[in-house]
Amino acid sequence: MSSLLSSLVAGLLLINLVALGTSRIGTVVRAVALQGVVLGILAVAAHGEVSNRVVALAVASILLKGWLIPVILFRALRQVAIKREVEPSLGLLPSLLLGALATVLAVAASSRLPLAETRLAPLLVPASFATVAAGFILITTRRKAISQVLGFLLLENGIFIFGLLLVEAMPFLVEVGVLLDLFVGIFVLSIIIHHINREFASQDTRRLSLLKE
Amino acid sequence: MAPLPVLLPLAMAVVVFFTPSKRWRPRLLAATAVAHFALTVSALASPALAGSGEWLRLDAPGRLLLAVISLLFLCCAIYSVGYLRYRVERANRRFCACLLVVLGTTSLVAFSQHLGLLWVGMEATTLATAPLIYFNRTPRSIEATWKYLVISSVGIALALFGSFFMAYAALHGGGAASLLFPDLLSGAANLSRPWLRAGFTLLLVGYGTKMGLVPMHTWKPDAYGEAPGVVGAILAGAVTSCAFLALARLSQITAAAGEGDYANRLLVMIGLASMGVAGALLLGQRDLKRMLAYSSVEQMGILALATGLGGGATFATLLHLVNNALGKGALFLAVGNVHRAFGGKTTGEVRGALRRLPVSGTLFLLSFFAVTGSPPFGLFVSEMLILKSIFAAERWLVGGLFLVFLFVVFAGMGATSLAALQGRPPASARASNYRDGFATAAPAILLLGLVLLFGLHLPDVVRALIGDAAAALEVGR
Amino acid sequence: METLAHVAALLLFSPLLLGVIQRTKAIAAGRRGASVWQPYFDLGKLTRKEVALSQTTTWIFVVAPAIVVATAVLAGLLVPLGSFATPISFAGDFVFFTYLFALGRFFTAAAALDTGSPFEGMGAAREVGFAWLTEPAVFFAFLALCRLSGSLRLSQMLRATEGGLWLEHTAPLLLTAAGLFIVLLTECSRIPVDDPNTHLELTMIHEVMVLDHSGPLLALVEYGAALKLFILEAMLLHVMAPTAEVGGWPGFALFLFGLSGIAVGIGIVESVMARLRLLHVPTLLIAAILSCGFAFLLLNR
Amino acid sequence: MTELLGASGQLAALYLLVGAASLLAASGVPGLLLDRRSLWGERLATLLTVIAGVAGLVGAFALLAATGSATLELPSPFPEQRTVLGGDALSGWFAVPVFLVGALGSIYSGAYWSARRHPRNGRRLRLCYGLLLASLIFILLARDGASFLMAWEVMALTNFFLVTIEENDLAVRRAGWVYLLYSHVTILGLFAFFVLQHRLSGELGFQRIPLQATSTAGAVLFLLALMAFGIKAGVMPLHSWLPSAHASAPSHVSAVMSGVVIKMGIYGLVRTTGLFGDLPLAWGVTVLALGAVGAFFGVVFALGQHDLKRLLAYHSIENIGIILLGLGLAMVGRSLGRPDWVLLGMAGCLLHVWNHALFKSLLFFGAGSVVHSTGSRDLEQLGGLARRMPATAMFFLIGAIAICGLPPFNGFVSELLVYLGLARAAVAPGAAWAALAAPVLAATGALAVACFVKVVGVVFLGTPRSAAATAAHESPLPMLVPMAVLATGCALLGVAPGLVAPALERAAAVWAGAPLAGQSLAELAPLGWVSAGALALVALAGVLLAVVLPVCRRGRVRQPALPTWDCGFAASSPRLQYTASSFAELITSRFAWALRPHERLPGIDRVFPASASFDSHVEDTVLDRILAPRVERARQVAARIRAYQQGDLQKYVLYIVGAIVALLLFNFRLGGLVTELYGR
Repeated sequence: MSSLLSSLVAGLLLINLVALGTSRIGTVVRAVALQGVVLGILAVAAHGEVSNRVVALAVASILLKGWLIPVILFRALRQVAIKREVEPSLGLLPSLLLGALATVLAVAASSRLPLAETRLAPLLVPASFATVAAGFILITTRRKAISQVLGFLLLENGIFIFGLLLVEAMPFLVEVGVLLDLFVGIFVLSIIIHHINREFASQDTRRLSLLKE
Repeated sequence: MAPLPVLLPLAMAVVVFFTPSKRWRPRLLAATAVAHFALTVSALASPALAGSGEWLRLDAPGRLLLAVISLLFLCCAIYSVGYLRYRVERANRRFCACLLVVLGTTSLVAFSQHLGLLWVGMEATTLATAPLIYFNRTPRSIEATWKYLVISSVGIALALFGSFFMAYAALHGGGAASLLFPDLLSGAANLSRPWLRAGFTLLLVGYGTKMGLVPMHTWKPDAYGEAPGVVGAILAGAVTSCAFLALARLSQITAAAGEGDYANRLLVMIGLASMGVAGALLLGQRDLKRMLAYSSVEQMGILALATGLGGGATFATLLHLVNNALGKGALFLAVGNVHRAFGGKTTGEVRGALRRLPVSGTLFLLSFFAVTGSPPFGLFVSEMLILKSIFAAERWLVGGLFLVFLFVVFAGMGATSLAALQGRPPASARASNYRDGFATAAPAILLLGLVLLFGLHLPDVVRALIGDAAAALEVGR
Repeated sequence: METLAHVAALLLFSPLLLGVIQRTKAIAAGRRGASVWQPYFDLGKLTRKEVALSQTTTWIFVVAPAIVVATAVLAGLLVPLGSFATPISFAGDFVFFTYLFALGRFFTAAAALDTGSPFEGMGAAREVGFAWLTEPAVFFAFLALCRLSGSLRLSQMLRATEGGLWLEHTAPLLLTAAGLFIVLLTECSRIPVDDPNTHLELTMIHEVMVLDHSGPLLALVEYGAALKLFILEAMLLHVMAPTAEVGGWPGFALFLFGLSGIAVGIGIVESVMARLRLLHVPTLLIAAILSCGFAFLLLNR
Repeated sequence: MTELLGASGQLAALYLLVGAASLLAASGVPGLLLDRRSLWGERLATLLTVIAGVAGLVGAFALLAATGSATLELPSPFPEQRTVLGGDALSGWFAVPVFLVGALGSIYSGAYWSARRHPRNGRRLRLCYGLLLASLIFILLARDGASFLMAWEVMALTNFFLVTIEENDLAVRRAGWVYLLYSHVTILGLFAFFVLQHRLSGELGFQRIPLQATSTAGAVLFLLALMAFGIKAGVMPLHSWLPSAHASAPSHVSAVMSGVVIKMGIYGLVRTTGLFGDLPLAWGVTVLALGAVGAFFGVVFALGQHDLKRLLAYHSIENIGIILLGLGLAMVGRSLGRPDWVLLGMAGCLLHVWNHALFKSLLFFGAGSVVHSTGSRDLEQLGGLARRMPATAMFFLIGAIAICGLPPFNGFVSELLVYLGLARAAVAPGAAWAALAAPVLAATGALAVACFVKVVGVVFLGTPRSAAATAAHESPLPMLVPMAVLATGCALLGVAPGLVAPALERAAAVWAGAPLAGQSLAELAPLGWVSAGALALVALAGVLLAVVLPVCRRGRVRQPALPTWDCGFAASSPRLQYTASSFAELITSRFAWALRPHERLPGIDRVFPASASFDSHVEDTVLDRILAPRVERARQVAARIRAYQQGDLQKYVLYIVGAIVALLLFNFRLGGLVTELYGR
């Protein structure tokens, strides 16, 4: 059981690195989608007794992150007609290394934090930290608006991982609300991306600096 | 089941969204605002209506927040009736609907007793305000919306992370991992300290982003600068207040858990930083609306600072919250009118506003003095009380910096405002059809009048409202 | 009776001092010179002459000389002569004394500007431009005398030297006297500050201010100047010598004689010294301030 | 001191003052409802102001006739605070000029700023004018910090609107802005002052501060008060806002500002220094030194001006210096336990407050009358006005003599009191250093004479220097009557100062906190002799004139009158007259190091130089040479911070990450985590 968990977590971390390491935006979208699916599985696997609530949540998140959001993003991608992230402000390899470093630091940090129980937490806490870090790296190094959305998704996933630790703390309503907000957020963002593309004839966020002191 | 003040606006939002008539949407908006205000008043009057759910209940601070939100919205709704009359060229379907959604979600924040639920409300507010900022459909407004969305989404995500930390802290403490404020407060003693600290830090950053505390304030000038004045009023008056209340509750919990010093140190640092940076960015500011944004950053800094004083200044803080919401509202509406009348918002384009718009110009001038804390306006009273408790805590350096920053802010805002208000309108300023009307002037007058009233004499109702809220936030400190 | 003598001396004796100075200068220059009574003849002649008023002048031009004389006479009643009681004396009368002369100066200068002549304006500028240095000197002197006499009344301040005090405080008194002497030379526009009988308007101070006055008005101006000289000399004499030691009428006579002596001294100074460059006058006056100031400080050891 | 008025009468007086103040506040309101051009608005405003003025004067004098103080309480916006209004001799003393000058100014404005000629801003002016006067009264009556600050700010803001009434002029806007900045420093200083004072005394207001002033907190309090009130009063070197503000405002407003508004700073200083149980010697010395510096350099700067109203403004700074000399002397006297110095100093200070209100308003009214008829404030453009506007010239001359402190007018009396105090210090053992202020004051007086000879001479005497001055005409009666009243006041106080002695003693007693045992002004100061001297002077001059004038009338005057003797210099012209600058040059050249005049000298480059022009004007050194560069540097620092708001979203997100990291590291550095870890 724990082997399954650990392999799933390892998968998550691997996906982070893939997302950081590739320049093809399509690949990143797929990676993030895959991560969503894995998260769903993890949600079920993490909990010994399988309640309908957990299942419902898992299914919801798999549907949302593994299917709906990728669909939206691919649509956006088609509209803006771009394939790859050219000239990120930080090169692919450096950002990859940075991601690896972040993972190491995450493990170190979580090892120093007092953990409630020893089954899940030692795995999930570093994983969530690492994913959040990856999300930040993606947002701050990629120039294309859509890549930044993807970074935000990674960030959300990281937080979701941590959320797995306290399913019983989170009322169902809130979980659903979180997912709903996430969905609407991505939806609105994709709309804005569309408008950006129309107004600025580009996806490059460097163009978006009319407003400054 | 969720209480009426939350449900009504959301339902009406749907109605408005599917209302075909362009002329009727604003009226429906206003009507809803009036109804909401009535509901709020009755909820304040009778605790029975205040909701009794475990997650959705109107405690004293919530009551105060709801009152502020409702009042501000009432004025903004009436204002937008007049405002949209001048913007017939724009589709107002999304605008009206989203305004109502924001009303609903902010009310949800006021009601929610659960950290997660509160987060949902805040996030929903964020998303609902995006289309409002995007109202003008210009490249600049798109950019503003984009930055607003990304930055506040990141921030709000961090807030969620922080909330999880809080829950984990409770879990680790051995208690049931509940995120209900009462439970957190009662069980504060055995929260796990490191998780609590980390959680508070993340929540400070997260909700600080919504408040616009330095260095998470970067979205503010862009959003306020490009959004219509009425949206700015709501962002600066209502949304920031929601975020602040969340922070206030959390610092209360942290203090109850015995980490008060830590939290206060962070709050004071960030508060002073916000005041200072805002002041620096206000010096030589040429854009009226960005000026308002930075002034709002400064006010949030004052609130954070006052919260960081560790309970001594809670009454003053909440009074300042109210005054700031109302005063900022008045200022935003007045500046919005000036913007309309000159078709520009930089001191290059706007000059002699006093002459072209006697009413709005005067309102602008007076609310500038009000917001910078000049007597006899309400913000003066609250700032004086805050300074009092700073000195009472013998934080001489903090007090000194507080005063210096207040002066810098005054200098910055004054130079810009007077440049826009005095002198002759420039020949280049194109004539506009805008004239001061009842719908566009009265709300600002009402808000400013209230700020003045609170400065001269604080009515017992308001005093009781604020006093109860303060007492509730003092528990366990 | 004493008051009468005081007033009489003040009003009648003062022109004589001018005569004495002139005579001394003449003798020092190897001439016989005019009689010491000449100033009286001049005044008489002027009163009989007609008045020429410029088109530009206003009533101020006419009023000024009267006020000059009035202030001078009033000031004269504050300064004791010999050991006689002063007609008017009250605490702080030294302030009144100084400000009376200031009032006179105000009107003289105003009258000069009234004519609208560049030269008279120049003279007025110089007059007020030096006065702001003489007044501090005078006040330092007064402070020293207050300190010495422990009184705020001019009559007692100036007699502070009686009862051997003079020998005790020689140094400060001499310093004060030196300062006052410079003040006197400036105020009465004598060499080395000003040359009363030059003929080049550009170099004058007092004379150029009254160029446009004529007849009785000029007489009043000259008479006022004479009174001023008399009063300042009286002050100086009190500081220089223990005048109160010899009482009664002999003392009074002796005092008047002393005044004439000072006049002679002035005459000698005028004949041996050359006029200073205008720009150096302030330096001289600052020296006067310093010496009076030192006197005051010495008394505070 | 004799009790002339019972407590009940005092309370009645207090109510009277409050009523009058409310009337003043309302005076501008009816005009708002009327047409902007209608004369009724301004007539009504003037009527109300005059009624309020008379009523207020009655009330104020009633307060002056009583010892002790009356108070009344109202609710306050502050939790567990009350709004307290109170009236005592000190308030009464400062209230008298407010009502007098206020009412006269309102009459004056009827002709000077008539609704006909200024329809656009006339109503705003009258409204703010009334509010300003009302706020002044409430400042004097306020006994708790909150209402004091409120009234103070209302004063500051209305005053700002009055200064910027002609906002089209860039210079006026700049003046208003500088004024606003300074007054905000003041309000923040007072803000801190009252809060700190609340911290020390537990009372937010003018209660005696229990702790001994020698503590640090006490010193901080004093410095705050000195800064805040010093700015308002125009104490050098905090005066920079004053000259341009007074020059920019309409003349009757300048009269009120200079005559009474800046006195609120003095009032504040007197009140606050009166709060302390004991006064360290150093404080008195500080005030004394500030006074000496302000008086001397105030008049030096005045000599450098050739804008009539700026010049008068700098003389306000000088007179504030003289007032401070009195206050400082009183403070020193209290530290050294010398009630006679206290009484003389305080009496000099307070009496000069009245005197300055009288002659400075008179002078500003006169200046306004000159501006009204010639349209110029530039001395070099004027001249020969005495023939064209004789009444104005007469009154201005009286004001000039009075402000120079010359007998027989009021300025002399207050200066005499200060001199007497200083001389007593000189006589006293061990405090002679205080007397060093006397020579400074003497030099100041002489310089003032120089300055006003220049003004009177260049403006009213000689021949006109411009067409405008040639075409000048006498001002209408509503402008002359106020001047006449004030001139009479100057003469009255100069001839009969004894009238106000009891009131002075009461006010001084309020400051000292207890009646000054065994001290009476009549014994300390020869007020009777002053009257006698003044009368004697007038009589003597009268007699002489009686002799001279007939001479100058009857046939003895050479006819026809000829031009001035030009010393043989042909083709003399008005341009040849000594100008204001050249008149003052002999003195100002000695102070070039302080004045820093901006000069444009023509270079003489060839044998027959072409016509050239020389001009020099004196800025405010503190503002332009000291403050402006600092402000510029602050701007640059701010600009550096701006650079971080450069519009790059990714950087913005990085800031957030940075914030988290920084705060978490802060968290670690606190070590709380570590102890948590290893503590368990």
